[in-house]
Amino acid sequence: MQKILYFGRLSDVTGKSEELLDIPVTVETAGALREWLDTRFDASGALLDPTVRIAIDSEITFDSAPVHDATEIAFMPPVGGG
Amino acid sequence: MQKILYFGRLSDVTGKSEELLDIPVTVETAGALREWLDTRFDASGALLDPTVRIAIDSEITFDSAPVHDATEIAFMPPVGGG
Amino acid sequence: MLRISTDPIDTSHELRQFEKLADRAGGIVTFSGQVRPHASKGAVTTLFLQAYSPLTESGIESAIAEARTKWALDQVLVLHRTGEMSPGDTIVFVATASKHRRAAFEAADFLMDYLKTAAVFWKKEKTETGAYWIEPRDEDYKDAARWAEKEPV
Amino acid sequence: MLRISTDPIDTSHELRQFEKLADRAGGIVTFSGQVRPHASKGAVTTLFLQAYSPLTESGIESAIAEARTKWALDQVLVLHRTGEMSPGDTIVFVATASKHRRAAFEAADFLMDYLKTAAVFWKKEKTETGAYWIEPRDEDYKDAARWAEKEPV
Repeated sequence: MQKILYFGRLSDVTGKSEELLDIPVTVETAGALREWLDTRFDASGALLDPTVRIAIDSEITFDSAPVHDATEIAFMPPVGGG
Repeated sequence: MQKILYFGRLSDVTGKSEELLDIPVTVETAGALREWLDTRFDASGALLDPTVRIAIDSEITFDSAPVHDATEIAFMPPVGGG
Repeated sequence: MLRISTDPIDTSHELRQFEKLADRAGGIVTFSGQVRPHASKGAVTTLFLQAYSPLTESGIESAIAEARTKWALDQVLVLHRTGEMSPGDTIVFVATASKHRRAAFEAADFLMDYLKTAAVFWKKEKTETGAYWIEPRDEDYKDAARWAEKEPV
Repeated sequence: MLRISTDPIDTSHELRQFEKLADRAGGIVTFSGQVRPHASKGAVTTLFLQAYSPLTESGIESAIAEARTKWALDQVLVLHRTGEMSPGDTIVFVATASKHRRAAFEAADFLMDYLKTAAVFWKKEKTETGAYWIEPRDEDYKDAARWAEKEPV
């Protein structure tokens, strides 16, 4: 089980701000996770948007990063400042 | 009787921060008053210094300004800010 | 010092504490930002601010560290509120203390630019017509860009 | 608003009052300046500040009016203490409120430059080695000159 976080407007798309998930073994990278989740939520590409960055265990990372060792994976739309 | 004010370091030279004076009728202008007072206090030119400005009734003025109608005459060394 | 919390910010209390901390520094600059009552989409009823710990904190700490290398600062304080707020509530309080007032002014200004453009927050304005996630304004980016172009005095 | 007085300045109290006055302005910048414990001539025991009413007031009021034409300000407050003070005492407190934080920062900075260079005050530092009337520092003139060269944003 891994914790997935959806920040900002993404929580409107997914209907939740976080969830615990079993990521399928075939979904190996952050990029693959984007695609799998986008389909799962019928998000019409909201999670694929390149301005949406992914953080793995609180480190901003690339789409090529492996996800199966991660504890927490966050999807972060552009930050708006305080 | 007219009120004369000595601000900042001038009060150290004159030994007072203000006084009431009868200005002699022959001392007609702010410039003449400078000279008369400088001599009177043995101020070695401290009151003649062009950076010392004169205010008559709270208005900065020139050495040519007449002094006999004034209520309050102030000698102001350069201001140092707060 | 940095504190991110859903608790209301009492700027008056914070200034008093900061003055004690910055004992005789010379000059203290503060900025406090309040929730605006009006947005482009109408009157604001609530503002919701979301942070992501510890990413939000580490980003702000980096900005504080950068300010400390740019300017000679005796003390720095950044308080940021998160969660649900009402118009007039204080969202952010920044305080800088320095012997030189220019340093205190510029550092506070710099930190506010970071907080308003690059800090890891997401915010949602609830207005009469609905709720909207707010993306950064162009004006904010322009403000932040000033620091790249110019050397601090 | 302007107040010159020999009474101690309670910055925390003043900020609270100013926030009420500037209700929901958006951003508030404050500067508070304290008597420094050290001068070029050694440790400062007391600072004596002399004003000349109403010249001091009218000069500061003109600076406030100028700030109001340069920047969109909701509220401006200038408090200045005179008379005898000790190191750590607050000499000056400036607060500006604006919808735009840049305006609030620049106006407070501008007012402080006026107060530190052109305001009608004379000051005398008493140190261990004697008492000295302080003339403006070159650094202060340079700060004030900035406003002549540059248009406000």
